[in-house]
Amino acid sequence: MKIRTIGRHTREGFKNLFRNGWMTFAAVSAVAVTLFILGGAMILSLNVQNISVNIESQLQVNAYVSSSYPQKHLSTLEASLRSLPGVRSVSFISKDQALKKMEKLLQSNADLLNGIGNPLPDEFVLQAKDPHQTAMIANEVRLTPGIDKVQYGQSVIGKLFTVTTAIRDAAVVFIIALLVMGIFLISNTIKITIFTRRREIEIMKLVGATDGFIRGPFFVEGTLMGLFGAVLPLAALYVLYRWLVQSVPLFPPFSLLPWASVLDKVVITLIACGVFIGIWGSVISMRKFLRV
Amino acid sequence: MKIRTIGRHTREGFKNLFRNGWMTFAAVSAVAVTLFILGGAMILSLNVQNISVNIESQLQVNAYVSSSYPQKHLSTLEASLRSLPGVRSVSFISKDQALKKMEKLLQSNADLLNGIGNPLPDEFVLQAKDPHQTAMIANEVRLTPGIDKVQYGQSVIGKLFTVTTAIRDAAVVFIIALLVMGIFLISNTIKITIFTRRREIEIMKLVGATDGFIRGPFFVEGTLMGLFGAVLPLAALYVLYRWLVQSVPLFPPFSLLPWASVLDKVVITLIACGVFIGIWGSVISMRKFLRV
Amino acid sequence: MIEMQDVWKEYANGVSALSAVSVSIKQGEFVYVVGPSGAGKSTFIKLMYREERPTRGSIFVGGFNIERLRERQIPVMRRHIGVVFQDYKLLQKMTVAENVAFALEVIEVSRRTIHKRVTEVLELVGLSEKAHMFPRQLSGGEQQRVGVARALVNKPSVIIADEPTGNLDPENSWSILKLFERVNDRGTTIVMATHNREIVNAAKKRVLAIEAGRIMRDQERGEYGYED
Amino acid sequence: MIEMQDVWKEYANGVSALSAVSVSIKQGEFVYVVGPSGAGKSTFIKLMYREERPTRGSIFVGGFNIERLRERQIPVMRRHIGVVFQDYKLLQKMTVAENVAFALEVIEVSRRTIHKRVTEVLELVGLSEKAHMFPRQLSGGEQQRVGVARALVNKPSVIIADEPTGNLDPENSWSILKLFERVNDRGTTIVMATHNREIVNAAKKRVLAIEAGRIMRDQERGEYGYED
Ligand SMILES: Nc1ncnc2c1ncn2[C@@H]1O[C@H](COP(=O)(O)OP(=O)(O)OP(=O)(O)O)[C@@H](O)[C@H]1O
Ligand SMILES: Nc1ncnc2c1ncn2[C@@H]1O[C@H](COP(=O)(O)OP(=O)(O)OP(=O)(O)O)[C@@H](O)[C@H]1O
Ligand SMILES: [Mg+2]
Ligand SMILES: [Mg+2]
Repeated sequence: MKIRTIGRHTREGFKNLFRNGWMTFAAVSAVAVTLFILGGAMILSLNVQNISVNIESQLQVNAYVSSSYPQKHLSTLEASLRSLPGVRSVSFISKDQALKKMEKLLQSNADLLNGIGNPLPDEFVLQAKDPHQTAMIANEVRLTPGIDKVQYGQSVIGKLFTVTTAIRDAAVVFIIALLVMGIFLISNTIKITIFTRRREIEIMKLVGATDGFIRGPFFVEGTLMGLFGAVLPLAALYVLYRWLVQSVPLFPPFSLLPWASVLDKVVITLIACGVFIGIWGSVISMRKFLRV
Repeated sequence: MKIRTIGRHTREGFKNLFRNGWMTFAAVSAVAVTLFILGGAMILSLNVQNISVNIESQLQVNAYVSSSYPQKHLSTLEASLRSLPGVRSVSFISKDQALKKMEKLLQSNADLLNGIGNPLPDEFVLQAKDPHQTAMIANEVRLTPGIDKVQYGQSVIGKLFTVTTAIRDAAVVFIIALLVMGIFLISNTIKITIFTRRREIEIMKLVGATDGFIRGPFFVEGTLMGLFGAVLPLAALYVLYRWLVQSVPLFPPFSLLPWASVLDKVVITLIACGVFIGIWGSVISMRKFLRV
Repeated sequence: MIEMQDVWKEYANGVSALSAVSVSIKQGEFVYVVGPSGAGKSTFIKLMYREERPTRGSIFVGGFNIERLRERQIPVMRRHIGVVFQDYKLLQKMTVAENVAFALEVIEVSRRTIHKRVTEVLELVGLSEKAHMFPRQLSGGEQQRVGVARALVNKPSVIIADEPTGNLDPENSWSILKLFERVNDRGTTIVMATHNREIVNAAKKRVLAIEAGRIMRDQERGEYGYED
Repeated sequence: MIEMQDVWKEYANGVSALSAVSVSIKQGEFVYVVGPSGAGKSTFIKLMYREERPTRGSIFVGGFNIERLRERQIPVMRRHIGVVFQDYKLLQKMTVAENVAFALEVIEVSRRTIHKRVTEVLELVGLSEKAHMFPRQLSGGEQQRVGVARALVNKPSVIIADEPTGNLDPENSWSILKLFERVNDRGTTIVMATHNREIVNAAKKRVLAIEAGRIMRDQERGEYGYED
């Protein structure tokens, strides 16, 4: 193929965009809306996943220090806990702090606790790097000398993981299903627009054009339509999401991811869907009209 | 219009479905996929709303009976609490039960509580019919003679409502946005298919057909395509949802609504979108080709 | 029957297709419209059934003031005119029989009558065997004859034919012409644009010669002219 | 140059369009194909550039065995053949000039050459003024001439024209014919299906008469025949 032919295809591709005016508009807007839905769903999914991770990461192990353990060695104990594999953070709650909490809990009846001294132990609060290892870490902590008792919400942790895992799996299934359907809708739209131009394609073939020559301008046109169809919803999603992040009051574990951390996935998916499915859809559906 | 013409339109409408074979298939499948997404999103939304309602309904008011209140009148007190407007349920936790709980909480240190008697009060747990009235009910309970102290998670209730309300609002916005986009996608697809038949429409007009006569078969065709395009995703959603309900292990407040309670909304929305938008889209987009 | 008064037509792209055309055609006349390619014959014809609108002037066809017609009257007017289009304008998704039947369906005739008339007319144009084929399965001349059949089928009071024999061999052309003459004998007005010198010269009917958008000749018992 | 050996064509719907056709046309010949509507002329022509495939038999055009051609060779073969289609087959989204230029663009000629050749050919068919219009803005005859221009523009070694004067007035028809004769004088083979008795009779070229799918007459310096 000569350079001038590449130039010619580019010119024709642009021209076709305008000459097919209404059809271009219909196709681009269908692609844009489909990708908007897909992009929105992706952002939603990513955030739901993030929230479920946040919830898991609030899991903690409460390790109660045995009352016989010498106060002065607490920092050694803390260090040894910190050195356990898989531990992300360790914080200390002294028996005094614990008592204050307890008093708060009992409220007006708190004075009943006076006179009996402080029955509560010192406490370490550990968090696992991977929340799923919470139980394992708890078991290791239990074996650490100086630790009397370990608590980590044994009764709910199973259920919690079931729910968070279910949510994350659902989000992935959901996004993959939407992706498949989005790809279908886009390539379907492209196919219909190609279908309306089948006579054109057949005539070109009869006048001596090769398949590649006919595809050229469609390739350019498809790329441009896909690009527009991806850039428009990206811009809309960006504006909307920025507004959401700024104006919706949320607090942990419910928080929105910053745009930067959803950006790459959404941009790549949308551009890829728009451009590649656009081109691929037209190449595939053109094939049957090229058999002339 | 004569009866025979209605018959003629019906016959033509069916014929066109087959004669436009590929195009019918493309349009119906685009409508079906769009409605599948819409229906799926509706079911998701309804469930998310339901879960957020479930979470709210776990809100409760803990009312502590003053230690001076005579034991034998507790049932009178319970009756008066029960008669407060907006109260759904009242349950009683005796100080002994409360102590057991406390001992469980303190675990190995529980024996420290021995010897000091039971410092805890009797307690009523109330639930509001409308979770949003929890605070109001708490205030009324506080004024009830015999109640010493009232707790209802003052510090988190605001946040909780912010979150649940945000989730429900988001679900509504989400579904309305999707509905609008779905309607756009469907009418867009219909428009494109009509566009490919503009010559046909113009010729009919030139041969003496009235606008109504030309619309007749399109009306039948649109209805059938819309119906197919709605029934297919409904069937798919029904099968999928039944499978989900049966096979995904969930527990309160995370539970899936039974199919029956999402049925009506989803069926009505999908059929309406499919059929009416199908017809409306074709009537609207046909208009400009009828001006001959 | 057909009356044009000082009609001008300029297309949207600035091409002036007709200038100061005034013509009067009486009920039952047979008029040939001749002229070189691009002279304005088709434009002249398209104005009569309102496919195109004149830039200026007024047009009357069979009692209808074409330019003052209310939207709802347009189909009614068109049903009185049988048109053979230069580019056939067949409905590609319908069979030959359905294409012809369409002109009867719009006037809500009974199915039996439709069947009878369609069979009759297809017989007349020699396409009985092709009744259940689609236009794309026909030869050029066969498609053209379907167009003729459709124009005749509802017995309109005017037949307007734009080059109805362009893709027909002389024999078929003559038989179409005989058909037109027969319906003309029954009082149907016929306006026919044609390039067929043989036919025009043999018929000795009224000839309207259009050149560059103007009527240059309007001759009773005329000839094709333009001998070279 | 063009050679058909026992070619049969039956369309998918069972219509038998050609039976036992054997023909040999030499380089530089000028052949008229005549016959009644639906005889099989267009089918005969469509087989030559592989728009239709024969049910049986073999076809050679300019060294290509049309039936044994590899997929990639088809466009190459078609570039050696200039076709005027009965239904014009113009690209509706392209202007007249672009339609004609297309036949040159596919062979990757420089833009300057394209411009020069297109201007030349449009001049020849009398459409210089319409260069930047779209097909739907042209009269029937003008569209037909665009088809002729496109077939001529890349100076093919064979021109196959299916009814190229059906929508043209006699004068324009003659000038198209003169054009064909000029390129024929330079050695281009020409096969032309036509219903124009005047032209065939005046030219005294070879005439192939097809009737009901069979070659009934193959006559050097022939006449249209079928006098009525
Ligand atoms: N839709 C249109 N838009 C712009 N110009 C047009 C249009 N239709 C026709 N023309 C121009 O108007 C002039 C008259 O066209 P018309 O079709 O009436 O010619 P005609 O006499 O029917 O020719 P032919 O014998 O070739 O059919 C021509 O120059 C043509 O290019
Ligand atoms: N695509 C097709 N499918 C089925 N039958 C066809 C097809 N094309 C043509 N035919 C039939 O084949 C026969 C020959 O058609 P062809 O187009 O070759 O005729 P022709 O000689 O060119 O006629 P005309 O002068 O009217 O153009 C006709 O009976 C026609 O109905
Ligand atoms: Mg014309
Ligand atoms: Mg033919």
